[in-house]
Amino acid sequence: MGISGQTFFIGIDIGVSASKGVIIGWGEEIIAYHILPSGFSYRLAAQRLLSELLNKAGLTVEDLSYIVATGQGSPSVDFVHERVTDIVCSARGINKLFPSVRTVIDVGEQTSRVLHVDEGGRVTNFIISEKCAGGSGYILRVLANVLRVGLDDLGLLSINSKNPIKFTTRCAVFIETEIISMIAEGFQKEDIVAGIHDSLAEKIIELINRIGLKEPCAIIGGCAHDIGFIRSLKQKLGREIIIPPQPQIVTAFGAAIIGKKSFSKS
Amino acid sequence: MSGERKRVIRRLESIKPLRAIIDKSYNESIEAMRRGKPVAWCMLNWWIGDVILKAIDVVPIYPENYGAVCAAFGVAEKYLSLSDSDGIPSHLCGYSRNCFGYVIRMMRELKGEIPPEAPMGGMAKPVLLLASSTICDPRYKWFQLLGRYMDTPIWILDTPMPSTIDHVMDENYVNCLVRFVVKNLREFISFLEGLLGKKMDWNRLDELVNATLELHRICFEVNELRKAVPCPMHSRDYWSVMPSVLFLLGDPKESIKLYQNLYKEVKYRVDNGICSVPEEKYRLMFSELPPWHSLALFEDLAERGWNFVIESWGYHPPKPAENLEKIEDPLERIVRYFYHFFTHYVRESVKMGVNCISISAPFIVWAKEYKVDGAMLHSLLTCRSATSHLYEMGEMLMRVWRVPSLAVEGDIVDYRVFSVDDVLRRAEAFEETMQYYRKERKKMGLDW
Amino acid sequence: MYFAGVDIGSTFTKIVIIDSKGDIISKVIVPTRAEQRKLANKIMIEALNQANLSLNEINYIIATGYGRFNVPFADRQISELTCHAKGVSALFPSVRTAIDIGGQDLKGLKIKDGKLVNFIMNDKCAAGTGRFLEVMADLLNLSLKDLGEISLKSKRKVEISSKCTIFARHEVMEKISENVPIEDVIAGLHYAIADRIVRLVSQISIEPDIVVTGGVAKNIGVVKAIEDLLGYKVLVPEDPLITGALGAAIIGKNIVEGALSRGEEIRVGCRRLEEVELYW
Amino acid sequence: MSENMKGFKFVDEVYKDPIRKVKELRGKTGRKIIGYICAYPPLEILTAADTIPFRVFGDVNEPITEGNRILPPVICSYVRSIVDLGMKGRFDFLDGLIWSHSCDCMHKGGFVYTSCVSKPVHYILEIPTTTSEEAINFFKYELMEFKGWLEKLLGREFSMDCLKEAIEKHNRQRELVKRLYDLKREDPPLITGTDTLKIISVIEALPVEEGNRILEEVLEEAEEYGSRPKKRGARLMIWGSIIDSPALLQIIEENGAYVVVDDTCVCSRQFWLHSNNPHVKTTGDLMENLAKRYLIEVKCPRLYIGSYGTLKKDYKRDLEERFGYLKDYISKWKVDGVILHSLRCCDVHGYEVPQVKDYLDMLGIPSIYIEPEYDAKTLPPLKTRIQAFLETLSQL
Repeated sequence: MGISGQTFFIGIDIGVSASKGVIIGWGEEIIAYHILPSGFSYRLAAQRLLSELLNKAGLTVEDLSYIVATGQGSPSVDFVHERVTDIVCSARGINKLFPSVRTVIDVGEQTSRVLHVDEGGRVTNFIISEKCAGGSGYILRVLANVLRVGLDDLGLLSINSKNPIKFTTRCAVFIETEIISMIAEGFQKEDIVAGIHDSLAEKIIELINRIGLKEPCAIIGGCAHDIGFIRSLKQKLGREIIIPPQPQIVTAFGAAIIGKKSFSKS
Repeated sequence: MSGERKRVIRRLESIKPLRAIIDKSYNESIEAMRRGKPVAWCMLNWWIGDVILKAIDVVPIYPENYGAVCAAFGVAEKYLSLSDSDGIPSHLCGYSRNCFGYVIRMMRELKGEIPPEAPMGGMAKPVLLLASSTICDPRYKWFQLLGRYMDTPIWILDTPMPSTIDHVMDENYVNCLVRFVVKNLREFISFLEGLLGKKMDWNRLDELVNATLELHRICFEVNELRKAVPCPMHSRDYWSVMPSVLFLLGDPKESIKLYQNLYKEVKYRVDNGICSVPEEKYRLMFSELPPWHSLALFEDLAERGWNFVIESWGYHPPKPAENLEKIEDPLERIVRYFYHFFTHYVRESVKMGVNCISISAPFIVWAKEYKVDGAMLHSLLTCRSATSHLYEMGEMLMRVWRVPSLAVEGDIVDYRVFSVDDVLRRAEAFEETMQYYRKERKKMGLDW
Repeated sequence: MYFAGVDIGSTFTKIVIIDSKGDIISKVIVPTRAEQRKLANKIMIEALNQANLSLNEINYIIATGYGRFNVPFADRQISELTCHAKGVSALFPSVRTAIDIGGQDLKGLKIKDGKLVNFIMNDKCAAGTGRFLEVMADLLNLSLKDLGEISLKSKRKVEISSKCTIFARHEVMEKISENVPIEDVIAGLHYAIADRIVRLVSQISIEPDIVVTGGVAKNIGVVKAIEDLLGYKVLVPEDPLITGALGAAIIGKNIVEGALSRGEEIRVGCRRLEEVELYW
Repeated sequence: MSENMKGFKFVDEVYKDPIRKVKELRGKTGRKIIGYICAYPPLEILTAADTIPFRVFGDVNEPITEGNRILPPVICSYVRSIVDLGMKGRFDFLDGLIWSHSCDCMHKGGFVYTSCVSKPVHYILEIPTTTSEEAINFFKYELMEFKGWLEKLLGREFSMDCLKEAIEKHNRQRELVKRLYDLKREDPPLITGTDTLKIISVIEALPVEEGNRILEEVLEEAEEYGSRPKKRGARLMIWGSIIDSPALLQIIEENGAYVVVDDTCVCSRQFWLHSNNPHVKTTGDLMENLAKRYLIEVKCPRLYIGSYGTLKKDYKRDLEERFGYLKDYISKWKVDGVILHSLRCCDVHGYEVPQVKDYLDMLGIPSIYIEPEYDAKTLPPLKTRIQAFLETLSQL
């Protein structure tokens, strides 16, 4: 049973690989957040996510005033008051955390996004990568798989690379073969990882270039944890990149904030 | 095409009769074809070829167009794989691959019979292939490759373009082009006369050319009215009456009357501030080929206050050209008009100090004239000519006018690429973008 | 005389040893891993033990598959396309078209009198390869074998529109969320991949008899879907994985016999196996 | 660079950095450098105007980044590469650049250049699609326009005598290149396809006189040229989209085969290899002679060759008209097999492929179709395909 008399708002961001949720209070302070793999069903993921969140916050559904869902899987979620575009949610979320940020980079599993945000947290321009997984974050998952290392270990590997291999971002699945044969040819794991990081960074920068970079700029989503990728991105960008403490939940957080606004309007 | 429930867009009454004659004349051409009247397969040729064929009484049909039809009726899949199986590279124009599949089916499997599954009456074996070098290469390479499957005689309308701003502005250069193409058309006519064993009716040709120009003039006036805020006519209405302007479907004289009515209705709306959507929050333009399969999308967007005020440059008549009527020779008249069509927006852009030589020019000009808040750019996997300029255009619109654009992915034959949900999912974010750039334009001292 | 074929594919590494009658006297199949040279040595040892032969008793060794250049003891490298064609036609002399669906590549082979005459391969995009099903299998926590069987239960398959492995994942998750029966989803996946396969292979104009090889050939669901789309029955070897290695061995045999008949001596490479620590 | 270098040594040296060499020449002679991108602009005009014609190449090793910002993937990767390099300033050293409407992608590329690359100043050469008398007249007019643009750029005009002289030099060059190709008729060929491309790309970066000198030296040295192949191997012809880097040829020749002749833009098409008389007449209306020859002799499928406007059409005759010269190539160079190469999104070659294949099938010549991107990194996957093709030619 939660602290009665209070109102809580929840934002859930159901992605292809991971589902993230945030509960905030009236002051838009984060009460609890949770991240879990989406598995094979968006609906189930959303349900599990909800109960986990309530547990963590010690609340019940009754305590929730408003639920907003966003992300690829949001159409499959049934228990929400409102569905909002992830682009808008990301903008609101980052703006609450870092009001000065003007560009947000989000490297997703399927598609990547770059958006401009104004001081009010409104989207002022955005671009989404084309429908080919060539330049998507999935490539890192593939990489980790082939090398038999954890996603989180990739960063450490790549920053130790002396001379990164040049890859061309083709189908992420193909890159796998390329990687395997490179290992066979005796290339260093470090250089391979660094090479993939570079090629992914290049792809993202292409995207940024198409709408331009407004500083300061922040990166959200899972890949923000990958220090190797970040390093390469910074180098190629020649700019600092802000990384929120919990980059994965920024969009969900934004959804929750939107929920609160919609609630107070009604 | 796709089942529409919503009816948010206020469609114009006067397009119904126009639509009717378009369908009527389409069916007539099918009938004529069935009765064995000579049929020519044509590339869209921006009227220079069509008027000639109509004047000498040959039915023009457009495999490009038919590609869209096959896709809409779900038979394209079959034709595409026939084309692939015959060793034709899959990165080529989707419409052409559909056509190759169709022809393989007709000529190899059915010995010249129209395939039973062919939608809307199919395309009968032609007596002539009329290729064109305008706009893109497939439009002549495609027909050349058809020689693999049928021995149909072919003609190519060779139309070089002024490729630099200087040449667009240089009368002598354009004159030289006109001389070249007029000569080409004369040879075409004598070739036709030999092929059909009949003479060209020059008076009829003359009338047709004038009727076309008049029809286009009115159509242009209608489009001028659409500059009004709020906009009285939605892109959907233009798309449904476009065939009478682009393919000259239906007797132009008849179309003229109906276009006059269309003008009246649109004018009435302007005078009474009637808008084509319930509330015009955003004015948009659309480039280039419409998603025929998902037009319902525009109803959803209309609900959000998106009004599409101008679209598809290739379907539009240009601003009327001065003193064409003085020109004796109907061929020269139509050819001059043809080059006017391809150059006048470039000249307009130069007047605006933008200097745009590519086919982005019309949209650069329109963005200002129609006070648009945003552009929807429809990039197509297998259509180079409608896609190649889109990035440049988006960049220019932003740089010159601070007008943002929304890119949507689709294809001309594989409709599964286009996702209405994706577009709607982005709509919200794009609205915020459009609002933001309104302010930006004000800062730049622009008036919309 | 003995002849060996080593086929290092993107997912499996196979070796086959045949005798002068052309009969298979030993074969080994192991998952491909990064250390291909070691792997090659290891399976060679295993195969030799099976047939209890020593490496020097092998008259000719041909390496094939995309890892063919990592087989230190091979006498010659030959492309997997030629080898598959040979292997398949050894098993089915009547074959005209062979479809090999590997982990990441997809091949269509046109065969005439046991000789490769034309072929097509996928590139740029891995749609229509075994990887597609692998990704789906571990998304659904199922084994590749299960996929086949489960799909047979399907009454009405769903339409999976994205050919791209990565985007299809999203579609599957949506369908599952809509409570679509899993067998229908899987059946849908099988048709999606079969569609890609048939599309590609039809570019070399398919003629019967048609043989399907490669790991995916073990998936009855896909095989049925292919038959459906082709309108032909297809043949599947009992061990669809080894046709490449078998073909390689046979080519080796032909080379040696040809040379002998012409009285030429046969140049063979070094017959030394490298040290391999067997850490698995 | 040491001045006394000649022949193959010189080629190897210049090949490493043609831009450095040509800048050096500009420094010495003050001649301006005018870049060109396809085989249609008559180099005679550039030479007559006392400029250095410099063939602009893409870069298969430079990842396309800027270019992808402004050109979508439906534009062929070669043009995207050129635009990319331009945006990155690779061509700033040029005093002028000639784009041409040789194909759709090239045309669009030129337009994008106009709108987003300021340097160097450039011209877009318009080219008709047919070869009718009227088309030739128009092309002549276009060439006059081009001449005018060039003279304005240079601030000086040139006389018809200069043009005559230039034509003679280029006639000579076309002849020498023919003889270079003759070296490849031997079995094994005296020079590989890779070397041929190197030599030609070097002479395309130099003034015609220089180029001719080098060609003569190379022809002399060819006999005792060290690296000349000893082993026999399958003799291949490569047909299709532009190849301006040896990357692809190396992959083929590493497999023990030789590219003995080609029908591609940088090499044979630029020099009208198919023509028995590659000489432009030096009498009469020189501009008209150039217009006629360049429009007809450049064997690029972007030109509508063959029968239009004939009442009776016949596919076999059509193929014969369009591809007859390939038959000569095959017999003269004893070609075993043909590689049909069309860059992805190259329309003019893409549509041609099935027809060329039909023609080769008629002749009973095996062929394979490849469709790579303009990017060295995407080539290795072709190795297997090429090897398999060579195996189908062999007795395996």
